[in-house]
Amino acid sequence: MSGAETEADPVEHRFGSYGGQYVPETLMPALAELEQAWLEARQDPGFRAELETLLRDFAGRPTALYRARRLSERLGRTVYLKREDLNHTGSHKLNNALGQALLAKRMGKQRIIAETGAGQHGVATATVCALLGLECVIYMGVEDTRRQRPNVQRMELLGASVRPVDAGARTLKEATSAAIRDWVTNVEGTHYVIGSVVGPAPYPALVRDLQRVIGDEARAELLDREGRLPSRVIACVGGGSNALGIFAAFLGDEEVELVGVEAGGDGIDTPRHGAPLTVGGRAGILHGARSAVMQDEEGQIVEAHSISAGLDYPGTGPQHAALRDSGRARYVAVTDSDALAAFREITRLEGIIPALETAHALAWVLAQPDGGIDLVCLSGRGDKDLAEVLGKEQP
Amino acid sequence: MSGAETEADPVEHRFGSYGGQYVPETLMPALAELEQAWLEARQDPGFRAELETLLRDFAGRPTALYRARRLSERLGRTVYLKREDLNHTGSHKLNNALGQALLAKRMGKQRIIAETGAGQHGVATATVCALLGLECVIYMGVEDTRRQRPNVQRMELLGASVRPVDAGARTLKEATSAAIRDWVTNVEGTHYVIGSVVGPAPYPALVRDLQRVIGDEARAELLDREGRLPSRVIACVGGGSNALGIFAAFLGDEEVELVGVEAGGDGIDTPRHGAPLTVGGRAGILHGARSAVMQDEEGQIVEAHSISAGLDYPGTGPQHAALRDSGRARYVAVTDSDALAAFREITRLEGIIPALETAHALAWVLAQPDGGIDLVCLSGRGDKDLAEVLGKEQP
Amino acid sequence: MSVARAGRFGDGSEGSVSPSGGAARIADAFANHGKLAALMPYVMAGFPTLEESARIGQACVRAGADVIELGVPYSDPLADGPVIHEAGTRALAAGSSIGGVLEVARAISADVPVVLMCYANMVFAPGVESFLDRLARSGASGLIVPDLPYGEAPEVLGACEQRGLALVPLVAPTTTDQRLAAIGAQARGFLYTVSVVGTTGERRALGERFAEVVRRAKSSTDVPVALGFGIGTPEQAAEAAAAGADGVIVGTRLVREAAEAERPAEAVGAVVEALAAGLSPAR
Amino acid sequence: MSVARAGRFGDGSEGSVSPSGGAARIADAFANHGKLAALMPYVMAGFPTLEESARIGQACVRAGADVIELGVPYSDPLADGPVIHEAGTRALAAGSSIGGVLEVARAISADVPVVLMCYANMVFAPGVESFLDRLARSGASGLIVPDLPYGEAPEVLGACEQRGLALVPLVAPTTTDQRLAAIGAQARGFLYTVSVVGTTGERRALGERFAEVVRRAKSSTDVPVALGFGIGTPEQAAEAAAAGADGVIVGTRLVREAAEAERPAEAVGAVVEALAAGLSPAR
Ligand SMILES: Cc1ncc(COP(=O)(O)O)c(C=O)c1O
Ligand SMILES: Cc1ncc(COP(=O)(O)O)c(C=O)c1O
Repeated sequence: MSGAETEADPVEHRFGSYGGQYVPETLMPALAELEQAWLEARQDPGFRAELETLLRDFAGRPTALYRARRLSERLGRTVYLKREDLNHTGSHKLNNALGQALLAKRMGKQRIIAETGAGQHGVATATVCALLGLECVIYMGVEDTRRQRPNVQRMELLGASVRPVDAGARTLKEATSAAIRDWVTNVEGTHYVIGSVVGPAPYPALVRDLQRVIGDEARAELLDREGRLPSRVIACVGGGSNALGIFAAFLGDEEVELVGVEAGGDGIDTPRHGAPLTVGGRAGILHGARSAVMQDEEGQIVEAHSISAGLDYPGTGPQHAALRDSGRARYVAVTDSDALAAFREITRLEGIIPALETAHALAWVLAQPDGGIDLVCLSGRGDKDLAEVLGKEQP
Repeated sequence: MSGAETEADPVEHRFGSYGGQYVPETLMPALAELEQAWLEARQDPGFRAELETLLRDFAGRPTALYRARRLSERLGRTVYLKREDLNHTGSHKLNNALGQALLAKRMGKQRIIAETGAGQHGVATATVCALLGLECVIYMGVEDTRRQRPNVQRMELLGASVRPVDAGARTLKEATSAAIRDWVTNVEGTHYVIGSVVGPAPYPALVRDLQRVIGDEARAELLDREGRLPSRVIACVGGGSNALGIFAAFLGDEEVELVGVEAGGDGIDTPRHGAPLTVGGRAGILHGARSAVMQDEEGQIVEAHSISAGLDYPGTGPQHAALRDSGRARYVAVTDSDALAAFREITRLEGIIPALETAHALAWVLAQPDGGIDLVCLSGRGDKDLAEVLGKEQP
Repeated sequence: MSVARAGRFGDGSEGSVSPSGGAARIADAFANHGKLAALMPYVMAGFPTLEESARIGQACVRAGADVIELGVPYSDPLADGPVIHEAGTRALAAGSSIGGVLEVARAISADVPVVLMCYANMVFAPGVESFLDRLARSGASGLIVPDLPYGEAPEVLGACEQRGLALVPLVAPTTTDQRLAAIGAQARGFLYTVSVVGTTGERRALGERFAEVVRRAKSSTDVPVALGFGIGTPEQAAEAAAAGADGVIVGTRLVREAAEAERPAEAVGAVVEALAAGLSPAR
Repeated sequence: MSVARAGRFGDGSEGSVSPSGGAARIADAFANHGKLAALMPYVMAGFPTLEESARIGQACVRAGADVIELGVPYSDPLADGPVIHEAGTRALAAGSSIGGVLEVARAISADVPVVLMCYANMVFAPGVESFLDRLARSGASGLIVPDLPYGEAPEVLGACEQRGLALVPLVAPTTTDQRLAAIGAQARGFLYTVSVVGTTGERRALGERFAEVVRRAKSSTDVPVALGFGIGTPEQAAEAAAAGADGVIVGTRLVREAAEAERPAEAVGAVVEALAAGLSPAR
């Protein structure tokens, strides 16, 4: 959480023409309550202190900023990795889950629900629920329970009940829909911990505020160590929370290029990808917000495809769509096979096994012929992906 | 690495009557070379700076010191967890592997070998070999390759070649023997990164010096936060490196009780355990050093048994034997089933999945009716243990 | 018009209809049903097929339906429970498209006012104006967008007004007094009152608060108040009417019938007949 | 004495033997073998059984062995390669104990000097004095402890001297000049010179440095220099002798023979005979 908010800063509902609150009426009071709670909590020194203490002692923040030795050497330029893989539970997701769970507790909600794709947000949520003694239900597509099995086991050991969702492509989109339906039904005692900068307002702003710690830490430390800002900041984009978390601190630094890397799947010239920002086209509404969405001409949402469960999502955060339109950030896509190759390469080169999601950002960096200082958000560790990667043919 | 060594401090070969160098003559020059290299390196500001930088940026140190919220509440006293689970690769093992690999590079060795039980030391070693571009061979008992499968996958992705050892009980003891045999054969271009405070001198002192960062960090931060020292420091003991790493900083603080928790297996009244310090009896020689060892009356080494691969070892570090004899530290044992119960309980209570090894230390803490401030070394995370734990009946 | 005869679902030939008085037509239906409350069956267009769904709608009309709520199959129906979700998925898999849905609307709206239940993205995807033009041409009288709450509605509301379509808003048991007043004032055609906190689906009993919900809804608006979500039996329908609801919406119960029965139109018609009997003043 | 007849392996009845002159007896063997070098077969006691290992030892003697190196099965033999490791494991599984091993020593030492090859923990476990007392009583002449390098040896060395046992040290190709001088000076019986960097096991060719290793070893000590590790053929034995080795130790080759042959003693005897021929000055 940045120290920059003041009473005057509203929680954004819109980012240009994107965002909004396209949800069943039943949820509207809960969204208003959440927004109000966040407005108050972020001003409350007690809340901030508790969150900061847990981020430090429980999550292990600040995470390291690592100048990648062999990668920099290989590329002939400096590459820094912001090590969210070292965050407790193995990804940036905990930053958000921790903040939201504290907020839920503050609102007196005893039951927490969440969706998860890669399982990292599910594990993070189950973790904070264990820590705070809250009931926890996680929705996860059946396909994802298969390809991210260890995370299912972790959630269950943490005391969460994992509900496999057997609809559609059985991945993140359906899990999110199922979570929203649960919320519609149980909204009165339940808080929905959405896992990315998506969903109806105030979520995109709330999750960004909670993830902004990534960028704030990295910016300060890099300035301290290099005496300058990075030339580029690169992050993978599923819903877009790790990207926005690191971008947020650099939005005002016009000279810093911001690059979001989406899932190219089989290629963005095929229908099998997860790159709505890169592909462009008509905006759409998904899970409560207007943003870049994969859809057909009638407005049916199209299934995404990505080897990485965390990027396997046809939507994206509304602020990203606005950043794209304004030109402040640009968005590119990396295919499954390039991501897999980068996963293996970075592992061998640096002794860091990145999440398959993160491997998309790394693949893009590996492919750039030049640049100044690259700052990459290493959003999570790849332990969860071992079976999936080893199941694929060696490249 | 503590700042306390001076040129005058020798690298200890003996701790009371324990320690020594009981190895084939072929290795003696390599041990002398290693000792000399360490004496020089630890005085070399360049080496220290490189190690400290990597510990900070690559490993993510200092690790967090977490005041366990619900555990403290449950026990009615304060329990701090030193979060080595947040260290890169998920355990304290990296501290040592990093230091030794830098040392190997300094000595001009291009090939690294190591033994591993739980796989954490193997992963840590494979990781630093990837980082430094060194060839890496890991010996691991066949039984351990089964029960710590994800770590085998990680090592292989990191580029290490994992050699399954199919002798004896096919666990850590045999893996260590196999690694020593490899070293005897390839000693001239190879450095053996031993994973605990065991083996012939200078290893017990070297590994302790490299792990001492755990205790140094924890002691300083606890003093800072509580204005006092802990009443007890508790750690699990396999070879004993995480325990000695945290104990080392407190050895001079007579008022701080030091407790090492060994693997009780089926119970120390049975032959199936891994608790040579607790059980006592005649000292013995294993893997190059004289220490507490499980052996029969003729001096044959007896197989250990523990549910946790990292504690499944019939020997222990010689300095622990000396600390026991002098009364400075005491050693206790916790059974498989109590460790399993603690694994589940801490996971649910704190949202931290501890390694099964660590769960032994936590079980002991859970069982103490009273105390002042407990400081526990949370030596690693339990992600590697999911299959093993879930394979057991719920308690 | 016989849909089966037309045989050109989704061919875009929806004809031209004057955009006049959807709200008025709905008001008429509420005024002249002669029952304890208007009976408003929900029909999932395209389920099990377009033709059969039109037949179901017509059977509902014959059985006493006063208004038909016509559901548009959608990939991500957040307000719906498993039965309607599944029906929509199957309709899409069977090739249902908006063109076909509007043919069904046309087939039914000759007899009763049809209100389309359609998720927001399908309204916005082709552009609101263009979507509503087609809707108006189909003869439908109104539109319900379950994920378009008050704050997001202005554009669609304005465009509906221009075309004589009633934009029917929803209120829920969780809606605050302040919102209720604003929504009630903006309601056209009727106010869709969600009886329970939850998604669509049958329920053993109506929510504890349902009478209260109806009372609050009625006090907030001049248009009729229709109660929906969870009503499946004649008894529940009667209860709703007794609580003051001007209309009773029955959805999942009928979709389930359509999914399970061998002859969906006949089976649904029979259920609607029973519901109508439950709302008969003679009873 | 026939071991088979004695039939009491491991019963502790090792008799009493005067602790005189193990080193002298070994020196004799080196002085009077009449070959290019003394032939020193390694026999794993207890493998495949205690009885058979005694028979193997006796067969070696008949085939021309000058000194027998008698291996003690151990759980963790760090200096040994897979063949000897496996033989030791099987001997232990078959119930081999130190008592039985010493019976085998007794059975062989009537004819040639026996030097026990035993890992350090087995020497220390019962106490050095007690262990060496038993060893001396068995008639053995010396002791090799492969994991007891120079710096750790004083206690055992002193206790051996008291009992007239030769503590035979090892040197390796990696041993520095300084260490070599110290070890050579301390050597009793002979100096065990490891031919290669590695564990026990057969090798195609002797190490590149082996001649150099022998030369260095000889210049460091007054006792005979025996070369071991990796020697398995008559040609290699002859090569070692030609390089100046006073004795040639053959281990893995014989243990493998004992493991594979149907009649181990006979088979091992035949191999030793061929090795002896390789060392014959007449050749
Ligand atoms: C490690 C990791 N990185 C990235 C993502 C993508 O999410 P987001 O774009 O919100 O950061 C996920 C989602 O599960 C993840 O686990
Ligand atoms: C997490 C963890 N803790 C403890 C141990 C035991 O080793 P040591 O006693 O050397 O710390 C291991 C060994 O693998 C381990 O992985």
